[in-house]
Amino acid sequence: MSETVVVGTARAGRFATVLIVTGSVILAVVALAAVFAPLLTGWGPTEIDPLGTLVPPGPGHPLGTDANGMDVWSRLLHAGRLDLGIAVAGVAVAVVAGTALGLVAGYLGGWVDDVLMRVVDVFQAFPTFILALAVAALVGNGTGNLIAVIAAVNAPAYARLVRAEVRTVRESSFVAASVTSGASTFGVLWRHVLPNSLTPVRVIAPLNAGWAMLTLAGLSFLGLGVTVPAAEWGAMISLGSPDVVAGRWWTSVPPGLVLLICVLGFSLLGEGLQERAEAKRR
Amino acid sequence: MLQLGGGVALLLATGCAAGSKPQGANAPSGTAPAAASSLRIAVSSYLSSWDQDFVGFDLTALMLYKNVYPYLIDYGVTDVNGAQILDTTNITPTFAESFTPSADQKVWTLKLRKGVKFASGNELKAADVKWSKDRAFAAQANVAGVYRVIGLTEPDQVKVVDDYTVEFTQAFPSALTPQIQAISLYVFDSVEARKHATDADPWAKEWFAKNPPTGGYFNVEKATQGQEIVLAANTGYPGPDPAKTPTIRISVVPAASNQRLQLQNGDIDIALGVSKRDVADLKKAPGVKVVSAPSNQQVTLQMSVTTAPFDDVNVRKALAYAVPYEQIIANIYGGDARPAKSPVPLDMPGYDERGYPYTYDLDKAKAALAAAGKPSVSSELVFEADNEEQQQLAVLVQSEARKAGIELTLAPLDPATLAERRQKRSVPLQITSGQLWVNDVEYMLATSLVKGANLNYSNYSNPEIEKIYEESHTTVDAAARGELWTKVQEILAADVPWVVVCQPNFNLPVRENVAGWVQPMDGLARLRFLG
Amino acid sequence: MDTDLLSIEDLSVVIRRPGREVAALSGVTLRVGRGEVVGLVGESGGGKSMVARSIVGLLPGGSLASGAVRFEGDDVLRMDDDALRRHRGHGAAICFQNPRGALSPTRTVGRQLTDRLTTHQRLTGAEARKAAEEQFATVGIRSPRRRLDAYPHELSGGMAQRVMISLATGCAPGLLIADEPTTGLDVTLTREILRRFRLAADTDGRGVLLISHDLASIAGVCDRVVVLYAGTVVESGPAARVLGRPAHPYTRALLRSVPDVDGRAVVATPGAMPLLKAAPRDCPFAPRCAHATAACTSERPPVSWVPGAAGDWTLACFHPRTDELAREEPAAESSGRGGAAKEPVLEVDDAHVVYRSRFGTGGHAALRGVSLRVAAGETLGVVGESGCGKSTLAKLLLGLVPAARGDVRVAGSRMSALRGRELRRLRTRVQMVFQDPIGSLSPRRTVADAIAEPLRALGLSAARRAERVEALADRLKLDRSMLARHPHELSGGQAQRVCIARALAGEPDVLVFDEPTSALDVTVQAQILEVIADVVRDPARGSVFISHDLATVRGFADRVIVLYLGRIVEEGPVEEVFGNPRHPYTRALLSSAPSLGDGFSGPKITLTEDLDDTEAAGPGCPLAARCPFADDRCRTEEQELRPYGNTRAACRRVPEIPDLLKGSDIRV
Amino acid sequence: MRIVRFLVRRLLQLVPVLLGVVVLTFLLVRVLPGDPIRTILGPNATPEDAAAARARYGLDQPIVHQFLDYLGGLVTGDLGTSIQSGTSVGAEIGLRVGPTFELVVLALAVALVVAVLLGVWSARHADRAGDHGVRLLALVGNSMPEFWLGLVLILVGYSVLGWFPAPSGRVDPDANLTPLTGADLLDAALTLNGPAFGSALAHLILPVATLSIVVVAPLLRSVRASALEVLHSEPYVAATAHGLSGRTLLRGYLLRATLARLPSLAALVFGTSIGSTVLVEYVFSWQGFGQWALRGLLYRDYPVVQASVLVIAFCYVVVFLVADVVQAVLDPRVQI
Repeated sequence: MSETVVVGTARAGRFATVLIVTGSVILAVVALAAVFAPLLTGWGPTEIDPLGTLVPPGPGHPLGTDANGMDVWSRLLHAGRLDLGIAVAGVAVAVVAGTALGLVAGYLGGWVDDVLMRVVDVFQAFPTFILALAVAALVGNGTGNLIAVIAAVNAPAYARLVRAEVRTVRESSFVAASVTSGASTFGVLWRHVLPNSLTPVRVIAPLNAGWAMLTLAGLSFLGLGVTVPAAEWGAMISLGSPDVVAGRWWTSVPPGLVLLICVLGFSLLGEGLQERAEAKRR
Repeated sequence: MLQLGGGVALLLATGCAAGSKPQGANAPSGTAPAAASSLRIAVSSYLSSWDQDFVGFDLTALMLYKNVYPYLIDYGVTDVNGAQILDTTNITPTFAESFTPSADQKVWTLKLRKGVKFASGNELKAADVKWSKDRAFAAQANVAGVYRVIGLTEPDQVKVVDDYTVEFTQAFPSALTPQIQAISLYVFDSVEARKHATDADPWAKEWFAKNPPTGGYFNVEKATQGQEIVLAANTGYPGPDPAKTPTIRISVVPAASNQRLQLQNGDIDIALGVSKRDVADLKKAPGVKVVSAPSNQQVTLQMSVTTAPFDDVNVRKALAYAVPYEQIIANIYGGDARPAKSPVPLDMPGYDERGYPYTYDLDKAKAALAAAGKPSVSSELVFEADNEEQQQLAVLVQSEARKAGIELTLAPLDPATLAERRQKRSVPLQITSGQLWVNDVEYMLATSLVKGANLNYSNYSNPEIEKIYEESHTTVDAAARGELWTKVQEILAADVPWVVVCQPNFNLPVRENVAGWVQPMDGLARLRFLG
Repeated sequence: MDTDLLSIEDLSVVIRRPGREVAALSGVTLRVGRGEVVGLVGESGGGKSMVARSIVGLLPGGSLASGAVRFEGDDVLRMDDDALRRHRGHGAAICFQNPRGALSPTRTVGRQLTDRLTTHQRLTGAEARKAAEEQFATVGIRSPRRRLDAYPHELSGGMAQRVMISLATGCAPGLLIADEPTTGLDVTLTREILRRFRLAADTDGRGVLLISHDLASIAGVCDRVVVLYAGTVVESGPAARVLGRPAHPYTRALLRSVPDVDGRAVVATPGAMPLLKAAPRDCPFAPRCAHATAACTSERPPVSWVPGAAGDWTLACFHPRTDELAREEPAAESSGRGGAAKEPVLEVDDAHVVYRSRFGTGGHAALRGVSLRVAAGETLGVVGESGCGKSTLAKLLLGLVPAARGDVRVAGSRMSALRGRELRRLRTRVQMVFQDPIGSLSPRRTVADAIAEPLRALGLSAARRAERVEALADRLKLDRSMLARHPHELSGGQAQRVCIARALAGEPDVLVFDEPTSALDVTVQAQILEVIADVVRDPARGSVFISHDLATVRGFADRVIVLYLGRIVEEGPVEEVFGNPRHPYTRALLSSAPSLGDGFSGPKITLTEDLDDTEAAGPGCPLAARCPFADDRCRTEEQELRPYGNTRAACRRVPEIPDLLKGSDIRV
Repeated sequence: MRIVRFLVRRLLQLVPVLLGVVVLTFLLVRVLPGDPIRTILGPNATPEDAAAARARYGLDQPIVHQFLDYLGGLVTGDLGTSIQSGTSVGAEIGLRVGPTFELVVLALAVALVVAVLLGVWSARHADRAGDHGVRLLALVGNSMPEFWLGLVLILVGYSVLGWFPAPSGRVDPDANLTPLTGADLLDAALTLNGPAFGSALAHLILPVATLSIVVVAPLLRSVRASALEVLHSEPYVAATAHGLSGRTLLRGYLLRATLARLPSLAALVFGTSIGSTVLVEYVFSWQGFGQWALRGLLYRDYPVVQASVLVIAFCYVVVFLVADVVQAVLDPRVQI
């Protein structure tokens, strides 16, 4: 019998796993660092070193101090709490709200759909930082309003996503089957439509959390973010950015990198999930 | 933090400034005249409007006004140990020929210089002065407000005698008249203006909002909205010290670090918007020099004496003891500021440290708090969201005050909100930084320490102070005034409506070839001296 | 010696994927000569498509192939890229299953054809376009020039299939491979399409490899047949012999499972085809084989000549059957006949259904004045081609679409009259078994959940639900372990059983089967049909059985209605309608129905034209455009059902038709 | 004329959205704390002065009245007068929109080209090192705050290497460019002003780079995904099985089908970048729309805020409309 011929390879999916694992690990590390920050540094995140501002890295201050004389390393660690917290919470709220909207709009259709979608349009057409300031003014200052901002900015996308999905699921015969088995509208939505419409959301959410962090950083840069001296990467970057040109890299490069890595973590995770989902579809 | 630039630096720029950078950067300089054909200046923001009467109070605008409006009288220049400084005590006629009082100091006569021309070719005449002042009164904005201090409230108090003579009749004599007029006597080209006036818009504000005024030391050659303004020296100006530099190019560069880079690369000659941090470095940078001089800009913490917890004088004292003065000067101003020991600024006639006990002393702070019968108090600390300097200060004060038992929550506010809150007089504790345009205690009282004074954010009122203020109107003798001011400072030291943090020096990073910088006491650069 | 056009020698393909390994083909040997049509039959998973892909060198990534695929002598498996590109299309060209999906949606079909022509026949653009036009004409596309600029989604299924064929032939290949070319096509089209392949072989001497699960339809056109089971060739030989008197038990099982319009009963074979992880060491069919012995399970039967048979008729079996394939006569029993006497559980009166287009006006009428009644214990068959309104009727019966006019009465109560709770209650009285079993089960719900759904609606306690579910599972011979599984873990057959269980759960008055077996493989279909036959026997319940496949309906329906473009054209007792169709349309359907047996005995007729671009609306008989007997009155007069004997038909010329049919078949 | 009917219908659908935006903004800015008048009067103006100024801007009117006035203005294309500058908002927008659009459009164009080229390449080399590299790079770019990236680029491109002009202004003032649209590059091209064109281009490179680096990732991801899908799709396999040449496959069977799904995403990116250019503008002293809007917002310059939101919203919806049309052109299946 003649020798065997090998045709191509089926590596698809392996890289997805790599992405997912890497992303998860990154996030896990950052999260742990944030949680156990106090064990990793002697300084408090907003504790001021009377001995001076903008101290270069060295003993005592592994990453030096910033313009306020606060320990960069300590802030770097603690910042994870706010950043991850706000981003994740914000996206979570967005997912819930958006999904609910999309579900109702998509399933009921008709004028309900039209109205809801127009509302979504309005929100989506609204520039982020104006929403941010508005929400800040309405909800009041603090992390709460930032979560609200992130949610308000992202919810519309989910509403669309879920709606589109629902509109296809709605036509599937298992929904028809459920309806004809006498299930109530809510029952159908809850037990059949919802669970089968969430796949894209699962994929997008992590990516979104990453972008949420960038939005957060942007808001801090505009002075609409967390209030000083709270430790938050975006705020640290914008406070330190003037130092870069002065060769004082330590105030803003580390937070910049950490933010990058953290967002990257989310992106990798999302990318991985997406790849997996696509591989499934084929 | 994002710099918006622009902001309010009225008579006393109590840091209503949205961007304190331009202000912080104006500084006196060693004089070494060297003519350059053109200069490039970077500012943080474009001016909001060309019309000084109606709208637009940002420092870029105010600075430009000083150079493009014909100000009939202005401060003279004196040399204080090597630094050229505007002398607020010496008011000299510039576009005018003379400005003289009657015997009773109530009627002031303004004589105009002949042959002063606007860009339109029209000559500057008494009619223009009259029209401009009527416009100011109609505007009911700044100048109208200032004039109140010297008893000018009605248009008909300003009379045209002949083409070159105008009379100002005040309700009462005032020691402040020359200085007030120095900042108010700017003139529009009324002939040109009338062409653009309509019934709906009798004062042609539509037109002036868009079109730069003319006839000053410089004329605006080209203005690119939001980007750049090119000034050309007004060669037709017949008076003393005309503009030295034929063209000055003012470009808008919001990012401080961006300005710094361009200055170092020699793409700009003067950076009006670099951060305190950068100044320190630029001192060492090649090709760049930092002109610096003491100034009378004051950084203070103003407490509302009518709002808890600061309605208790002991709490106010506690805070005054809890502020780490030296650390602030060292960390935030890089040592480039003078400790102030009185609400009255250093260099102001009558400054006196006697009876001002407050230094950084946490024990005393705690004691004071105990005396107030409160183990700990809490309050909000308001400051300008986009003012890095104030933000650092707030952070520092917060951390120290906490040690003394005063819990401060930081409240950075955007310009609009700040203005509103201040106007409502509802801010328990706020950071203010600014300087008096009129270097006189009476003026300081008038604007910020007597009952109902517009800048009296402390809602402070003390019968004795009121009495002294009344007295000062008519007291003209310097020595006598000095007595009063000593008294004032004792009272204020006891009542502590303000904690005076320090008096930072002016620092202005410029290219080495820049010369002729004159330190403006009002914080508004006079570009005509630059060479 | 002349080499065969294609000869596959001992081809084995193993597909490696992370986590799993599948022996798709194990030692397959077959050949196709020039001008020869070879049928490759078997159920899905048998490896038919894998053979096709191996011939054009398109094995999926990760597969290990051994053996040889010789095309005109050289081995496709070992060709380099250039050789392969030349071979693809020009050497062997595939017509893909599901042509709609296989045509590029963003390119006009004309361009797609000219692409082939310019690549393989070195034609210039202009020539290519002319050639393309001719190609379209030869595959029977009317007004080809206009069609050249059409996009695939604008074509009907039949039209798309024709285009696909023209694409394949456009490459001027030596070998034409057709992968399930007729699935999803209506019976009238199927013949037509298959004829094209026969033509390709006869006229231009191409070899044709015809892959199909539908034995009946390809029986007529093939010279030889190769039967695949679990990646192995179990039998191969002349079509007439293999299909007429199969020797391999599997082939026999296959044939027995196919329902036929002549109405003989279907015999199901238990079990399902295994998915092999490695080349089999035994007879893969043994577990399902009635004749299996120890030998069958211990070693793999070699390929050998069929004893005593002339010609190259081979099979792989230790116990070849040589006896006549038993032909059970029409099972007389079926359900409680004359159930019509009982009072009806389902009535539809002059129902019209109109689908509106979302924005504004119009929409098209899917049902026009359909009336029917089903009595308890009775089974009503509904047949018709795609687009005739079968599915809409089903939706209507379940109250999923509202009737624009007329109404539906279930167990006496009018659906349109009810709202909310009552409506939901009433709905539970009618249950449906869907076409796509897996798709009609919620992917994220367990089997038990699915079956329990109607019970939940009835408000039963969890415990009661559980026991009912298990009872149902037993009744449908579903292993209880399956109750915990999710749909994607089920085979089509199992899934369909689950769906039937769900339908039965609420003890409904009416069961509606919408093409319940069209998605299933032949032997599985037989099993499911058995289950259904058992279910519909229940005297308390009426059933509606919808199918495009007349043969399956004939199995157990009592009465039949024939739908055409939303109208009932004929209605009557199943024997009557199938034995002596009154309406030309019914006759045409029966005529073209594929059959391995005698098929439709009466004189046959064929309709012209595809369904597409026959305008639905307009006065007169909707069939007039296609009917060989249509005259001017037919084109102008509305036709309504008239009684003829104990059937009713919507045709005024019924009495004359017998004379018109004098002489043999009529082709128009 | 299906397309026209479609456009009309969609434009009609826009009306309620824009109206919603208008109402929402109008209320929002007034709900926000902060007094627009105080910021222009300066601290020592008396309440009377303030009242007078308030009257000047009609802010003393009841809110409904104000709204109706504003609506009336909108209908006649009058966006009101800026409280800060006293000039007409319409005129200011005219000055500000051009530059920002130039920035965003170019950035998006660059991003799209890169995304398509790399995306398709990536898909064809799926699961090889190159593919992974490209995707990771894109993700990294997508993980940086734009203002941060901008600063770094300035530091390197201008300060260290000195390849690019000083990041102030958008074109060398000495090139005396006569502004028409406000988009300097376009103006330079229109007025055939060579030096201005060069200078404008030089000024554009860094900000455009910044923006496109940040937005390229999602586009690339989508292109790659749909390209992969096409490559695995039956039609493509069929075409391959019929031995079509590489070029035909790419041109006729891969590209168009791949791009069919891109427009809506591109529109989304466009919409969001218009809103978020404010950061890039700030870093590069671009003085565009974003800066203007933000300043208006911080000074509660009601007319400016309302106008800017309206403009952004309008672009947003219009861009989506365009996207749908493009999609319909690319994908014959899409019915419009």
